[in-house]
Amino acid sequence: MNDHWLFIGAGYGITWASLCWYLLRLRRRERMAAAASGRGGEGARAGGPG
Amino acid sequence: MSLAVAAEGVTRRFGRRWALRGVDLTVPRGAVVALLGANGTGKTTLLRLISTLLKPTAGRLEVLGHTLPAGGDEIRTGAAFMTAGGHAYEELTGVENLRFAARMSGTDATDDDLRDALAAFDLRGAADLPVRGWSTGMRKRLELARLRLRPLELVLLDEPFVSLDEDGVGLVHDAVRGWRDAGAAVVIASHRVEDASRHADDVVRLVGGRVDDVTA
Amino acid sequence: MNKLTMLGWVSIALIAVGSVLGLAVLPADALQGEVQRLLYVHVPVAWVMMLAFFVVFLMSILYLVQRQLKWDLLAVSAAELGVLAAVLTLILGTLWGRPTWGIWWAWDPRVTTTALLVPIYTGYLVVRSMTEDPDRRARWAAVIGLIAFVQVPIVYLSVFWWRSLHQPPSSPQSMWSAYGLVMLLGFVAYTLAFAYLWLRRYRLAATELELELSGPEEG
Amino acid sequence: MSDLPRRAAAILWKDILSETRTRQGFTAMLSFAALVLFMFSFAIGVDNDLLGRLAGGLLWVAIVFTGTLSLGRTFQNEELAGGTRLLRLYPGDVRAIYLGKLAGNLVVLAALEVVLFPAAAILYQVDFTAQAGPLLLVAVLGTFGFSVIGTFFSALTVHLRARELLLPLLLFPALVPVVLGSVGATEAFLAGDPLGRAGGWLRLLASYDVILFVVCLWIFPVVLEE
Repeated sequence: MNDHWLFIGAGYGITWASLCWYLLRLRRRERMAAAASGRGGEGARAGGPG
Repeated sequence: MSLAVAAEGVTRRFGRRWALRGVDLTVPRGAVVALLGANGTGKTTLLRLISTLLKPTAGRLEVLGHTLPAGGDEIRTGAAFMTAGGHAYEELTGVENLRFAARMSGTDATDDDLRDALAAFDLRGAADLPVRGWSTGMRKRLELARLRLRPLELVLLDEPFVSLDEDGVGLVHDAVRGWRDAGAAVVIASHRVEDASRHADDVVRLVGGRVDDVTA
Repeated sequence: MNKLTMLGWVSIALIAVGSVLGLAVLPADALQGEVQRLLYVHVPVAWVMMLAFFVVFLMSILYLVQRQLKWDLLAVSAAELGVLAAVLTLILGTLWGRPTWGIWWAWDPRVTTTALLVPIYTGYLVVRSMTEDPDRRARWAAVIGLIAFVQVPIVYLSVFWWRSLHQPPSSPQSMWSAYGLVMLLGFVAYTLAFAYLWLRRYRLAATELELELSGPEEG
Repeated sequence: MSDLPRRAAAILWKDILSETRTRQGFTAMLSFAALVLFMFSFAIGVDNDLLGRLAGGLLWVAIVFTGTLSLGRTFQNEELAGGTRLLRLYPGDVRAIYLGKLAGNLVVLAALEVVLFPAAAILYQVDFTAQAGPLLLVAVLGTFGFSVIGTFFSALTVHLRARELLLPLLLFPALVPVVLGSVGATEAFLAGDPLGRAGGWLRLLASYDVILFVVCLWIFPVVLEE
């Protein structure tokens, strides 16, 4: 049973990790785009989760 | 006089590059128009738009009485576009290249017609040799020979004088006169002012994708 | 907080609640034991994958009909999330399959088809990244998005036959109905998360396209 | 519409003429296919029973690998001749270009298979003659499906920088039903079809061929637009 929890933990962990990874990546690209367009702040609006 | 080409505010962009910005152009039937300008000023793009290869991003373009995008097939039947790079298959002979063009455009050209077209541009001796071994000037003549295969209402020539010898340039002038006398409109895009303007009724100069100056 | 941000927080909260319910609150499945808990993620993520690729298909059609770049941007945003969801589905599937079937990879038709979706839509994204002209890029991408959606059901069907001919597929057990509610919560949560990420990715794509088009002109 | 076959035939005639003039391309392709067949034997070992049972699959993988190299060149000669776009200067439906190129690929692949089938028969010691008719049908359906998809993706990738890599990436997943159907039917027929499975595979192949052909033909003009 114990190694089942290993699989379960890995599954939930990877799901959460990839969601966070995607959000962070989005946010980095948004900041880059905002900086490039010189309309600072709009895209980098920190309200979003992640 | 009816118009072969009527362009109003024709614009074309490729991504961030604006090749043409609001070009107005009228080419009456039976007229020769020289399209001058340095490299990269939009001459070729304009010809590609008129020949229906490209669609304009904005603006109105009427060719041979059809307002694009309608009438594409009618335009392609009546108009011909000689590209600067040419359109020849290396492994095929001169006659075979012309035969392919004739079949694709749906004209009933006999073998004799094809050979006559080649002979008109001094290619009789090379007619049965693969294009692979031909010189640049000979290839240019092959392009011109292809235009003789069918009756045309509009001829678009992109840099027709490049890599031709004096005789070859003379052949282009003869051909242009022939088309004009037959009532066809001819647009010559070239950076060679002298040659392009020789028979021109109109000279249009393109600078940075815009029409710079029109002189009658 | 604007609506999109709210959507983001709501979906995150629902995913968190679903995770807690699935991991800690519900008892282990009578037949499968604890491994069952992976399905509360696996199945909704697989659903999001299918939803995403269906959105790519719809947006591709809309682009081909209307030729407006916004449809293309919506399509690529969904394709990116679809690939992410497909990879996640595969990982979760193998993690579930190892304890359940005893092997990592059973050539199950659904698994195999999902695995094939990854290169298909990776191809879609790579073709895009290699094409500079936005109109060309959108046109070719839309064509691939459309063809892919036509081929996928037949790919699934053929893999299904291929498997059923060689050996009967290990049939996945039906789910105990009391778990349905948590599963439903998962569906809602991950669908909302998809909607949030999709729209936010679309907004980014729109900004980036604007930058691309307004940048310094060459020639 | 009546000029569609005529112009497709013009393209086919032109391409075959060019191909017969050079022939290096085809010769290289045949050598490559033979090498692939050899590689399978090297990888699997000289187990005649095993090779015989795998023959159907190995043969089709060899066809797909070799065919992909040849499909990649479908529009290359047009690019060398000034650009595929120039074919659009001729009046009429541009689908003629697709049909002509498709026919050309069918001819090339058929020529390849004429050599590959006997080669596989000798190397893997299988007897194709007992079921020659049904196997011919499998070959026709499989080759047609392969060419339909391959010609289409070849047109789509011809302008891309990494087309040698992208063509297989897009092509192979789309070929899954073709490969499974062809291999399944070939193996079933080679075994004398004791379980009556070949019919199902043939129906799958035929329906996929038809669906993909219709879709590709219908959408092809969009690929060539500019």
